[in-house]
Amino acid sequence: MNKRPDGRNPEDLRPIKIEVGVIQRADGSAYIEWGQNKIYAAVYGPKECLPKHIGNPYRAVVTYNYRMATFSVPERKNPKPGRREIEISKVSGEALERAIFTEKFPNTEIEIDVEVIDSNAGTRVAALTAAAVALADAGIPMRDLISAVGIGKANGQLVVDLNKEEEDAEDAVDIPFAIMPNTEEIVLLQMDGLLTKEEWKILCEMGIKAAKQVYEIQKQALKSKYFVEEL
Amino acid sequence: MNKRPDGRNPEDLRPIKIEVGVIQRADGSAYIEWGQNKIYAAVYGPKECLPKHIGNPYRAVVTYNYRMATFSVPERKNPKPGRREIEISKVSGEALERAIFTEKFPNTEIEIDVEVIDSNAGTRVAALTAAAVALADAGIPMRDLISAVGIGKANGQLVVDLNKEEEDAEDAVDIPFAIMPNTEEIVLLQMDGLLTKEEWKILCEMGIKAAKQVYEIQKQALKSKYFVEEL
Amino acid sequence: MNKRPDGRNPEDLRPIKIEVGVIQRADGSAYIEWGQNKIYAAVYGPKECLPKHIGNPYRAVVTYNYRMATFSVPERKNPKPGRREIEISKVSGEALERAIFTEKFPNTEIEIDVEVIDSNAGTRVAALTAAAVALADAGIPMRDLISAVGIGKANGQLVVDLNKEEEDAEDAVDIPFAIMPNTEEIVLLQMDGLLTKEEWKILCEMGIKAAKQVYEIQKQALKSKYFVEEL
Amino acid sequence: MNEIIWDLIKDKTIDELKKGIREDGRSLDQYRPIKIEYGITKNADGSASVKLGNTFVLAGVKFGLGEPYPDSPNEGAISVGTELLAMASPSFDVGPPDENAIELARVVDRGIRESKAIDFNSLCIREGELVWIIYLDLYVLNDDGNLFDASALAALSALKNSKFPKMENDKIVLKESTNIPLNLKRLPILNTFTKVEDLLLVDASLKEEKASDGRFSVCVTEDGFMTAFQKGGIGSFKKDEIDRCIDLAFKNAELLRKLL
Amino acid sequence: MNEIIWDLIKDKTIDELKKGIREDGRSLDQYRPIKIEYGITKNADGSASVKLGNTFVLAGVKFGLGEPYPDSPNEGAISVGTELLAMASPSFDVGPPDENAIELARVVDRGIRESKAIDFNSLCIREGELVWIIYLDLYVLNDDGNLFDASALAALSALKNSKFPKMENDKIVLKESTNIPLNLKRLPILNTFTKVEDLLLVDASLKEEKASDGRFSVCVTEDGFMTAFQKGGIGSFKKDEIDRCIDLAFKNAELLRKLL
Amino acid sequence: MNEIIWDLIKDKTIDELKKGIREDGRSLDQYRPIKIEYGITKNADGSASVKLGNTFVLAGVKFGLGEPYPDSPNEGAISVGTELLAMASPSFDVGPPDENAIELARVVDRGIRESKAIDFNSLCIREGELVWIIYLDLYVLNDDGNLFDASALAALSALKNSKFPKMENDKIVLKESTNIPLNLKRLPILNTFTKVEDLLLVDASLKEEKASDGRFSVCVTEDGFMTAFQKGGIGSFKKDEIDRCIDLAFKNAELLRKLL
Repeated sequence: MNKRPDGRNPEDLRPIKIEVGVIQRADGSAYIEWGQNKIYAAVYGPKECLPKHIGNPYRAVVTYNYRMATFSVPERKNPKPGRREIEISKVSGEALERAIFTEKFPNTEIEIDVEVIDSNAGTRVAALTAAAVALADAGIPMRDLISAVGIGKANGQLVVDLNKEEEDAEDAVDIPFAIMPNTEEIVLLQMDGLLTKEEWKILCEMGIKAAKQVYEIQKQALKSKYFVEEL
Repeated sequence: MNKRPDGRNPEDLRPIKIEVGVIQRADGSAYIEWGQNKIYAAVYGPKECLPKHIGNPYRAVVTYNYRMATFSVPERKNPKPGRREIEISKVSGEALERAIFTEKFPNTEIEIDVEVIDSNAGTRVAALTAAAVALADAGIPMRDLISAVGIGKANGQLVVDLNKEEEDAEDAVDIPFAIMPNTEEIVLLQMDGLLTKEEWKILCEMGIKAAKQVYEIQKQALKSKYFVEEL
Repeated sequence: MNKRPDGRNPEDLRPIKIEVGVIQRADGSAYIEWGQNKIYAAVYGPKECLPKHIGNPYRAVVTYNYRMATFSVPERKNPKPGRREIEISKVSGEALERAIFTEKFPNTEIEIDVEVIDSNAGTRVAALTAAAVALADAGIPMRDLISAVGIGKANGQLVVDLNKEEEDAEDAVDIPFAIMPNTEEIVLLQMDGLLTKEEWKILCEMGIKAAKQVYEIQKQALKSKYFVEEL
Repeated sequence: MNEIIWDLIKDKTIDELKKGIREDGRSLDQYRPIKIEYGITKNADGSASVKLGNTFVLAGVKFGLGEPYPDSPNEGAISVGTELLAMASPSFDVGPPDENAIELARVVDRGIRESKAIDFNSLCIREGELVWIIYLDLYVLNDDGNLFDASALAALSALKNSKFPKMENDKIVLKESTNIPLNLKRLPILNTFTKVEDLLLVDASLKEEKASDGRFSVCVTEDGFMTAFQKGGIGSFKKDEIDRCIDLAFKNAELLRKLL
Repeated sequence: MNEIIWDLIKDKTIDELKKGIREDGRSLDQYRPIKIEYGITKNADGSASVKLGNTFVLAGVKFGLGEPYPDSPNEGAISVGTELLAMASPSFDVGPPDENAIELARVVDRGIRESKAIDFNSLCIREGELVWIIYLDLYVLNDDGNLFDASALAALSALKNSKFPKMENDKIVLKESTNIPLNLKRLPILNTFTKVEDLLLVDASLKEEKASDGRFSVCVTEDGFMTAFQKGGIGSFKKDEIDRCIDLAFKNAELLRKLL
Repeated sequence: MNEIIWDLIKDKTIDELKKGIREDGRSLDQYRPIKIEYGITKNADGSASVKLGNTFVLAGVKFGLGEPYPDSPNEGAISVGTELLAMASPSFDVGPPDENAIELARVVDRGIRESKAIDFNSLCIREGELVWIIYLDLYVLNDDGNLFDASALAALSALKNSKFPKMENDKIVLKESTNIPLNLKRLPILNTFTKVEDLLLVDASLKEEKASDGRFSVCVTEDGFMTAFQKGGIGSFKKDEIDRCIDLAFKNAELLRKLL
């Protein structure tokens, strides 16, 4: 086992800091710093669907808007949302929807907006982690939180929470991963790279363990605001 | 009278093959091979208008979407529909609308989608020909079929069904032409080039004759599916 | 005091000509020639709001569309409206709205379209001047007309109604300016450049005076059509 | 009178037309009064306005510089755009050109392009590298029917009025003209016929268009050629109707050409 | 039968699946009949159509030329686009690709790209200056479920069918091919599993998808690698479910690969 | 409290303001607490966040390279963009900038540009060929009123915080900075006044803006110049009201400038 480029051990997360209730106008919000990543998340809803026909008579519609600021990446990003942002928005919204009791709010919309203002690999899982906290802050009834983390391979080692340098390694495999921490159900899972079945089995265990560490940080952040013992 | 570049006589059509009912989800559909042209056509409707205000209280609204696949032309086409596709969609939809008893279906929409996947001159008339068959396959009540063919001039000769090589001739005139075959009423007529009145008179006759040949092929295709003697 | 590049004195306006009722389909319209600027303005409304939800239950909604023809400027303009046109439309519409008794027409829209077909500095104030006349021509009840003029600085002098050559001066300051002439309330005010408080005080007086001259021309144009003594 | 009313009185309009009566007393094959003005804007390299009765269209030309298409390295190009301005009709909206504006632009374009009125070779500056591109933009200011003929006439008039800008170091010198006109080798005239039941109307007003389902346009030159056809609308035309339209087009085009 | 009805009979569909009954008699881990046709269009540099039961997808390849990305100066590129054609389903609309089309295109893209099936170095013509760009466009003509696997198979088939166009003076010579095939070094196969309650279905039909909330796709190579995962939909997967999907994917991919 | 309620209690808000009472106890000519943070993101070449009470705006700068405009061959350029993020207000939507975002960006841009705070000549690398372009993007994260002043302050702070990136062979070397700051020759401060009946409020909260119809902004420099005016909203201003705004702007700007 070798130290990673930034000195971490394979199962070490980068420092994570979550603040709750940072966007005053929103019904719920959170700010996350995860390594160099800095992301704001805000929740509006349940609210009226506009236009009405997007509503669903059986459950709330969940929309998730993942966006990156133009200056949040090394090369200036076009202000128009790209295909990557649209795909991430789709799968992240689906992941959160699994945890929300949407059936309690038919014909409404729950809107989640996240804005990445600085980035260094792993923004989608950091954003999802913040968004879950923002949903809790908004008082949306949930089965469980969603806790997310990147897992993968870099420089011949299986690791959690890859940073940009690791993502750029020749042999890099990047796996955005999210679970409902209490049931260990996987709600987000993507992958890019060349991975064996055996590697995946190890990584999945590492991911569940790491996501549960993220969960503790999420709970702590919510406690700091609400002084509640258990979510 | 000279043979044409591909060996045809002036009044010869390229080989035409029509298959009915190729798109299972659609209410009606057809596939046409006309020379190198390959086109799918599908019909949905009469169906509810969405949004509602596009509906007409006196008749069905007919929408026709003519599109070309990016790889259907020698130089890759931009995936976004261009002005040519929009104009063709407009005049082709108007041609079909003449044949449909739209007044039987107020406040509904009849949607016709055609996709050109390979091309070699004459795609709009081939598409229209396939679309008329797809409408019949969908059971939409019609005054008559619409039968279409290109007519025009190339290399000093008046001809029907120009191919791309002929369309690129110095003196080429291209005339997309469609009729209701039983009444010989002209429902599509465009032209590009330098043409005299006398030439037109001859071409119009050639066009009617050729369109009626197309009509026989359309009927044959419908018969193969429905075993009916006469449309 | 020096003569200006085109021979005018500082407080001289360029020649202004207004014609009323030039667009037959519109509810009201005007054409203005102001120096080299040539602009058509037309008014539709009060009319139904489409889609309905843009309506306001307490007052009419005023929309103002300022557009420039591609050939109205030295270098061909992109046909798509730019950010400049959108900003001008917003502040001009707000200026007019101040003068309109919008509360008399809840749930309706008053649409004002202006098209600049030739330009030489000052098009937004010329357009606004024409639009006010078109509103009067449409019989829309108004508190007052809106009279507009450019004021500013060029070549070391404070002047009214800068032309393009003056706008391009090294020290140019350009101030689009509009008032309700009877109360001298300022309804449009923008500025670009380096200006002192003292210069502004003088310019504001010059602007009010010039706008009142514009007002006389507006009234005269309306009288020519309506033979009324006083608006 | 607005369009909804015309829809309601469609039957009455048809009855009167069948009796040969048009609202302004014209015969069925007559154009409304036509007024053409040239050089209406200084910033354009060429411009014109056309009034056809109350229908009112502006056309302006700007020259641009660009690379030729690979398959015609020594030819310039023309690009025609049309805007149905929101001010021209209560039924036009602000926004990018819709299918009606696109059809209009493309028919006007084809009529001129195919006539070879413009010598595209003369627009070549350096083969394969640099050519003139003619940007011709049409603005419909008021729609009282027959936008096709009014637009085509305005387009032709603006081209006729055009002068090349000054060029230095392969760049256009803004605000300077050369006084070298764009030569037109032919004057192709678009003629649009509106079918109301069995009648063929020349230069239909908007009210008449509302009583019709079909339109046929043919663009003709002074030397006996047709350069564009366009059938539009839901109606159909019999062969002999097309022939009558063509004959009338050549006749009327001669009159219209004299106005240029 | 249309989608609204499938929503209504969702419970019945689930009951039958629990009994192991699929509408067409397949077992839960079986694909529908697959039909692949190559070279379906002449203007494409490579093309193929895939039918997976009634699901029908076309793929076409056009080569283009461009500059390499600054961070990989000696590599060509691939660009994958997808259109869910309006004709393919009553619930698809005309318009630019929506989030569903974008997800589909990106998953197909990743599966192929990450497998290193294409040797991007071999697409370099002049380092830092000129490279081949592969434009691979997918058209869904009929959606009867499992668009992911059908699209990935069509994409791979079209690539396998592709030949480089002729190039002269750094430009593509239109309509001329070189007969030099695009070599694929691996055949990555996408396998999508649809979760219906506790069941994992292979190659779900649209009716079955309507009874499901979750989907998991894994792309596998012949030499034991996975090159892409994608979990989609509102459902969740347990670790052991993912593992079962992976095992089955390697098994089924071998069968599918034989069809190519 | 949401916007609909503010509309309903508009009269009450006005009554209280007439008595000189603001919800947070400020005087009419006072700003809310201001908090500026610099260098908030590493990937930006310069960045800052500004809190004005609960109003919260981020600004970030990225340098780009480009050709100068033909009419200013030895000058760089600045481009200002604004996004009213959907998260900032229940009344903002996802989508391209609307007229409100565009007005905001353009007013911020003019205030800075016209002040000549940035020496555009110093952004020229090779005359007529290569210049620096400053991309300044504003993100509104929370709208509690007075977005204009908060945005202008954030923009100025981000510029003040900016350092040029490293350049090699006419290309930017990503992730490397030079430590050479962008010099600002002036600090232009935007001051916005909100008119509520006859009152002129400094730094209005959103609740106060809802009780108002008009806004006037003036950007002032430390050496006695005004660099931009903008009147917005449906209200009107008398000459003497503008004069009072200007006097107050110079006074308040001095206080604000000290915070930078």
